[in-house]
Amino acid sequence: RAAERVTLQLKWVPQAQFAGYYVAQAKGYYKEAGLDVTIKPGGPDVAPPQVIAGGGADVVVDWMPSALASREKGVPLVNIAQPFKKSGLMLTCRADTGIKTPADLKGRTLGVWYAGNEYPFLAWMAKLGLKTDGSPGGVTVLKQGFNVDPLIQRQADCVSTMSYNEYWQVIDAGFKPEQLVVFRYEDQGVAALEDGLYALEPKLKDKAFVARLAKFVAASEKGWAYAAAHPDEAAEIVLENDASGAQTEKHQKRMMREIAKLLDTSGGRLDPADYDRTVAILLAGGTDQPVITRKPEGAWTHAVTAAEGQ
Amino acid sequence: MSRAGALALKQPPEFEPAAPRAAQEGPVIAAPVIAARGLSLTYTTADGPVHALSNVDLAVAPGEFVSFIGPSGCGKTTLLRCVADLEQPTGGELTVNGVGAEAARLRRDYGFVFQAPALYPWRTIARNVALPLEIFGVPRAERRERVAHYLDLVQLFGFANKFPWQLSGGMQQRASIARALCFDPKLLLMDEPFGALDEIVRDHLNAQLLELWRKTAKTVLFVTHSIPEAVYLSTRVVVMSPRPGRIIDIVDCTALGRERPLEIRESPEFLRLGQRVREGLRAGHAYDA
Amino acid sequence: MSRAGALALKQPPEFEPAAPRAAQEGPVIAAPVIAARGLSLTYTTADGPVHALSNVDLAVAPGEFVSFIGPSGCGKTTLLRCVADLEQPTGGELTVNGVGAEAARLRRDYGFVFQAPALYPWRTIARNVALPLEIFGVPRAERRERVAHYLDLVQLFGFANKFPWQLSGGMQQRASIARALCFDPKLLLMDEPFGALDEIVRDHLNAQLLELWRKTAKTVLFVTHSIPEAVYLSTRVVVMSPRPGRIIDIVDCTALGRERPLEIRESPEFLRLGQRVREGLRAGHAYDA
Amino acid sequence: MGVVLALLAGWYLAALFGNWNGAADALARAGAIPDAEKIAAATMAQERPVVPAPHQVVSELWRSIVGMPLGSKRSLLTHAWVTLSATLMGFAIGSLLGIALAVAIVHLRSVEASLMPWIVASQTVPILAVAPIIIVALGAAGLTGLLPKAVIAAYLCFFPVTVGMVKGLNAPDRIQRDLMRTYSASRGQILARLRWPAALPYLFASLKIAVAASLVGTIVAELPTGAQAGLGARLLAGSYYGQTIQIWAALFAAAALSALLVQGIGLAEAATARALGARPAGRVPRSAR
Amino acid sequence: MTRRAARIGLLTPVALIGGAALAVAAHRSGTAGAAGPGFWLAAFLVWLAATLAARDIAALEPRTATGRRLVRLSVPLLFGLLVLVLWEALVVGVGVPAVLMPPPSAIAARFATALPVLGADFVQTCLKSALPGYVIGSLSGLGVAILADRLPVLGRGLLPVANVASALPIVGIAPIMVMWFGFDWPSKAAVVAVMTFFPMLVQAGAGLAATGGIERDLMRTYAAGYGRTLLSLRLPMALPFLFTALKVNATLALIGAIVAEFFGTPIVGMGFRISIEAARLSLDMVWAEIALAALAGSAFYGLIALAERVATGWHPSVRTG
Ligand SMILES: Nc1ncnc2c1ncn2[C@@H]1O[C@H](COP(=O)(O)OP(=O)(O)OP(=O)(O)O)[C@@H](O)[C@H]1O
Ligand SMILES: Nc1ncnc2c1ncn2[C@@H]1O[C@H](COP(=O)(O)OP(=O)(O)OP(=O)(O)O)[C@@H](O)[C@H]1O
Ligand SMILES: [Mg+2]
Ligand SMILES: [Mg+2]
Repeated sequence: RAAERVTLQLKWVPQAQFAGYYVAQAKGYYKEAGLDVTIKPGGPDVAPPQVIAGGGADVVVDWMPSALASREKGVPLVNIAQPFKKSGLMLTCRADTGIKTPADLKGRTLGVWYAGNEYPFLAWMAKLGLKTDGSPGGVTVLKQGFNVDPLIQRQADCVSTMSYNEYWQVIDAGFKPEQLVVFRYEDQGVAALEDGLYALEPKLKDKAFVARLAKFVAASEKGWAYAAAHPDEAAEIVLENDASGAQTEKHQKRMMREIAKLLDTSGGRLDPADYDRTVAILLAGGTDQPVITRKPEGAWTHAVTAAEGQ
Repeated sequence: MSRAGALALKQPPEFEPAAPRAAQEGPVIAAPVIAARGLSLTYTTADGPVHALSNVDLAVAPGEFVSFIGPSGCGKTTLLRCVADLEQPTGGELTVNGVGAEAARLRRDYGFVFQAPALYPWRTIARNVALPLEIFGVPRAERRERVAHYLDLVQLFGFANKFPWQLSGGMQQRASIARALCFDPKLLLMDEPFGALDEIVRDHLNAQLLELWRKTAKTVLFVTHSIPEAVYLSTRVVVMSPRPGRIIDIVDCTALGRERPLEIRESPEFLRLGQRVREGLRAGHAYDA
Repeated sequence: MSRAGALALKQPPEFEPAAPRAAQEGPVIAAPVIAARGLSLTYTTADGPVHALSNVDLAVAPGEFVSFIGPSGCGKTTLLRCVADLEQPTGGELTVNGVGAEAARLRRDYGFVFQAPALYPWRTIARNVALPLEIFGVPRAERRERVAHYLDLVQLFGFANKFPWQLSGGMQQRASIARALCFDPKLLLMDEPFGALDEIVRDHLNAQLLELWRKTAKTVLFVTHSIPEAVYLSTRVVVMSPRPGRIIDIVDCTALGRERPLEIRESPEFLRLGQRVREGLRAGHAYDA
Repeated sequence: MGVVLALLAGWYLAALFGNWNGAADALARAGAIPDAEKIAAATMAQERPVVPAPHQVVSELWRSIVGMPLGSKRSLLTHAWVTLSATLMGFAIGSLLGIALAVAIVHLRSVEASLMPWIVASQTVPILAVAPIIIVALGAAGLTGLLPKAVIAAYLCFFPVTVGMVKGLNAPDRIQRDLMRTYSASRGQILARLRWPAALPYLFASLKIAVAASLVGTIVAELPTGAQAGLGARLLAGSYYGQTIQIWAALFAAAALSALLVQGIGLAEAATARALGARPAGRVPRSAR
Repeated sequence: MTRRAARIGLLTPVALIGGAALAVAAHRSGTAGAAGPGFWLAAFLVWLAATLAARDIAALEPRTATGRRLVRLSVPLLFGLLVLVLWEALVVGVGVPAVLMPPPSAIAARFATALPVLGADFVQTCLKSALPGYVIGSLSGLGVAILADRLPVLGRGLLPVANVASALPIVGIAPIMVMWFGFDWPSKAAVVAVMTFFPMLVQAGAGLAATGGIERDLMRTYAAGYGRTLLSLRLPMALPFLFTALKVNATLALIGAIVAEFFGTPIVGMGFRISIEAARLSLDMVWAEIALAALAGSAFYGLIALAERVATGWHPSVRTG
């Protein structure tokens, strides 16, 4: 029996953030499930919803804000599983700027990523009542590049970091944890759901397709579980898949450990409460360009994870 | 494609005497090679029009050798360029070999020696001379033979592989003459071809040209500033005056006959004709003032 | 910067008779303007060396008018270019005004009329003529005056605002003559300046040049292919032969005096000198063969 | 050599000043009392400097070129090769397309009128914005690997060639074109024998720019596909992980690659120029230097 | 002539009206996403009519200058309209999702509503980043070319280094420039300067080498110094080359400024907008920005081309006489 093909589009370059999939691939979990999985790495200009709309993938990894926004734009993405329970997004500030609480952010220069990561930020600022359009009494926003140099070079008071990645770059740059002040979005109550798996709604009407995805999700979860248990080995597997040869072992191993803290251990099924919270944050967006304007309907399904349970 | 080439093929570089052409001796009886009627050309420039040619009437019969002489800037080059369909007359009529100038050009009826050598700097002398042959599709072997022959004719044999900038001014001019002769056109338009040559070479080339003209059925339009040269070579000398360029005299030189030894230039008839041309020229200058 | 300019400033366009220069009449006694001894120049080309000049000895006294005549390609241009420090002789010695050719060039001792017009296509005729004046820092008003004067001299007055490509060949040549004259250099190097001009304009410019030469203390080196022109203008005519280019005869023409009406060209002395030059030229061609 | 030394010294200075604040900062954070000497030492050895010191870059280059086996993913040479092959392919496609477009524009007025504005507009479309679309579209069509990258490289590099070649193909002056007209040469013949050789200086200048642009295009195209092979992926990864030294090493590899390519075209240019008899730069005027 | 005029008179309205009809028809509910063969046949016919009309119009040789200008303008316009109509027909007819490729009508609508944003982005990217960078890059390219020409010894060392430095890929230098010059426009101007430097260096080098022998000899006879020769002879002679570089740089500058903004910006600018709107899948906005870029770039290019015609009116490529 020929293996069923599944193409997965990642959100970013191969790193421990996606270790579960690479481990499942390397350990043969996909093959055991009768799948032939192709993992397409992402990059700064790869928008997974675009790829899936163009037929380039069956499943994509995306953050929920971006996925819901795409859904409103006419790409009917549906969350089929949510491996990441918690958000790793943080705002990291230099302690020597005197920032201690979110209220101190007023009038500061903040670095924000924009590839979908800005929505929780905007929601947070709205919650704090800080304007982001540069008007007095608000904050100055910079579109941050891929790294944390603005913080190190004092071009910004705070920058966005992921708990599993950029934060450690700051540490590597010679900062001690006590020289930094960190605001986790999770703690601020503005965390949106991060890496989830999405597929196209019309295709989900096809039972066979759902069954195929169910196998895929189950195998991936197995991969994630293994990765969480064996972070060093998982990191090595990721490194083998990094064609650029630029990643370092130290960094990936650390990342894997941090990622493990965010994972959902209950089998990847989306918790509707988390979903509702994310939607609420996005609707509260409070900027001139709200992320989504109305409550999405049918944006998630347990059909795949349920099928998996059978 | 290669009518001219094919035509030329029949005449190997060593020109055998062509078929007898006695019938063509009398001027302006045979269908004219050039027939201009009321030809005018005005250049429009930023500061007003320049009347380069005005109301020029001229008929040239096959086998004629017509020289043009006139003050600098009187329109000689312009007239030749009109015949060659390189300028568009702004008035009057012009036929070349019975058809319009453009048709004649497309038929490759003529060869043109420009006032400046106009050699392509990226080609050696030999390849510059071979250029028209290449374009007319003459086979390589024959091309080589002809180039050698004509470079010899203009005494440039040893310079075949030099590039134009390695030649003196006169040598460049001679190369451009060889280039026009080598495909053996029936009609030759030559714009001051011998201007940069010393007397001896000039005499030599005059004689060569005359011989070529006599032996083949060529018609030649020839611009020169040398009155003796004009009289010596021509069946008729056309004297022009400037701005607006027009014909003020046509001097018939057939009286000198077709066979013209160099010594003929001391004959009284020759001197008389030269004097008449000179007077025309002087009169032309008077117009200018 | 403007030594030549400053010098030129003292002599307004309307040349007043210069200081009496009787003392300079006798040739080769005053310190020579040009002194060449054993001058040689060999061009290296891809297919072997070309001996353009070989062992040329020549001294030209101040106020002399020396013409060079010789077969096409014999090295006349090359010789002038050596004097102008545009070529580096490969052998022999050369001084110009008592210093090396380079020093003389840097002092702006001479004006050069090239064999080709070499006008800059982006400048109008007037601005082409004004180019050296601009470089020498001549003030604008005087520049305008001089340009007008010299354009008039070469009969191009109405063409000041035309671009080079809007002029006939002879007109371009005249523009380049005006450009060389307008800053009034003490030494004039002219390479076939009148080659593309008709007899009448040529006579006119011959007379103008002669007058200029007589009135100002100029020394002129003049290349021409016209034997009468050479004899008519010169105090001496240098006859050259080609490859290797060398001097085979120097014809002294001082016997014709300094005042030379056009009619002098029919005098027996003139014809005799012309004949001698012609023989030299012929001999030069014999070398070539 | 002196230039290189001066640049190195300048670079060290830049590293010193560029990293000064950061180093002082880091030392202060580490609790040390920052004296100038310590800071200076620290500027040369930072892990993520503003300006890495030359020896840091060199050692990184050494590590990733010599220190890694050829073909390893960590060897810079492997990535350079990946990038180079796409660059060359894109360059070939782009320059051929550019030349073809220029030829069409020069010959067909309708192409110039209808296409040129759109070609210009196409070049203002930010490549990084459309690169993913192109890659996705080509990927959907089953084309992956080298070709999509080459297509983007070609997109960036055809334009300089088109602009330069349109200029170059139109560069022959009037008399050179007229000569071809007199032969009533076909467009193809004019292209091959006149326009093309005349355009060569323009072509080579354009090709140099194009090859550099092609490299940039390839690197840009290597970004959206994420961490795959190639110098672009290397740059991206370096940038993503804030590894300045790695970025610089990749930059140097890219720059060296393009310098090599440019140099290669320079050599081809020199060889062509020699074959086409270009006048050597000549004796450099001493005073003009 | 008259037959051609008749053809133009017939084909142009057919193309225009047919195109409009096609664009409207595409949106009809029956057609959108499910166009039949009849629709595609109509699209093909429109394309044919427009191509033929454009060819005939381009071949016209009007007497008056205004007429010639009209012809020059109308052909690309017709062509452009054709492209837009076919794009619209294709995208709507096939039913391509808007997140992949929006139809021109949606882009135009977005363009109209987003004018203030577009205006601010234009000022930030074109006027503040691209323009200064373009000027600096082109001037320094020229400067280095002259320097290398003036001091050949220096040039031998300098040129390879300059080649290396200026072939730096934009993606590599953009982050570095942000590091050096901060987030705002100076870093973008620096990127543009680096990008535009090289074309000018190369073209200026070729242009300075283009001066022929006798023209230079003339300057030597005047003992003109280097600067004088440069000003009076070599730069004018190099102008066609310099303008080639300026034209190429006109488009490069814009790309450079936009792409540089992908690597960190304040939250204004065309590149910023393109990158975030692309991530939000608002492709209509992305294309509105691209259209703006194309408009601005073409206008700038046109200005340079105009300046070229004026400044090098003597050159055979412009004179075409
Ligand atoms: N392209 C042009 N544009 C404007 N005027 C021109 C152009 N070509 C020639 N002329 C003008 O036309 C007139 C005739 O020029 P033409 O070249 O025919 O003279 P010519 O008789 O050949 O003179 P010469 O003996 O000096 O070569 C001149 O006054 C010249 O200025
Ligand atoms: N740059 C060069 N390289 C090689 N050979 C050259 C170069 N310039 C001139 N020659 C050769 O030197 C010789 C003399 O040339 P020159 O130009 O001095 O002749 P000329 O006496 O001025 O001839 P003309 O009367 O034809 O102008 C010629 O044989 C020519 O081929
Ligand atoms: Mg003429
Ligand atoms: Mg000469």
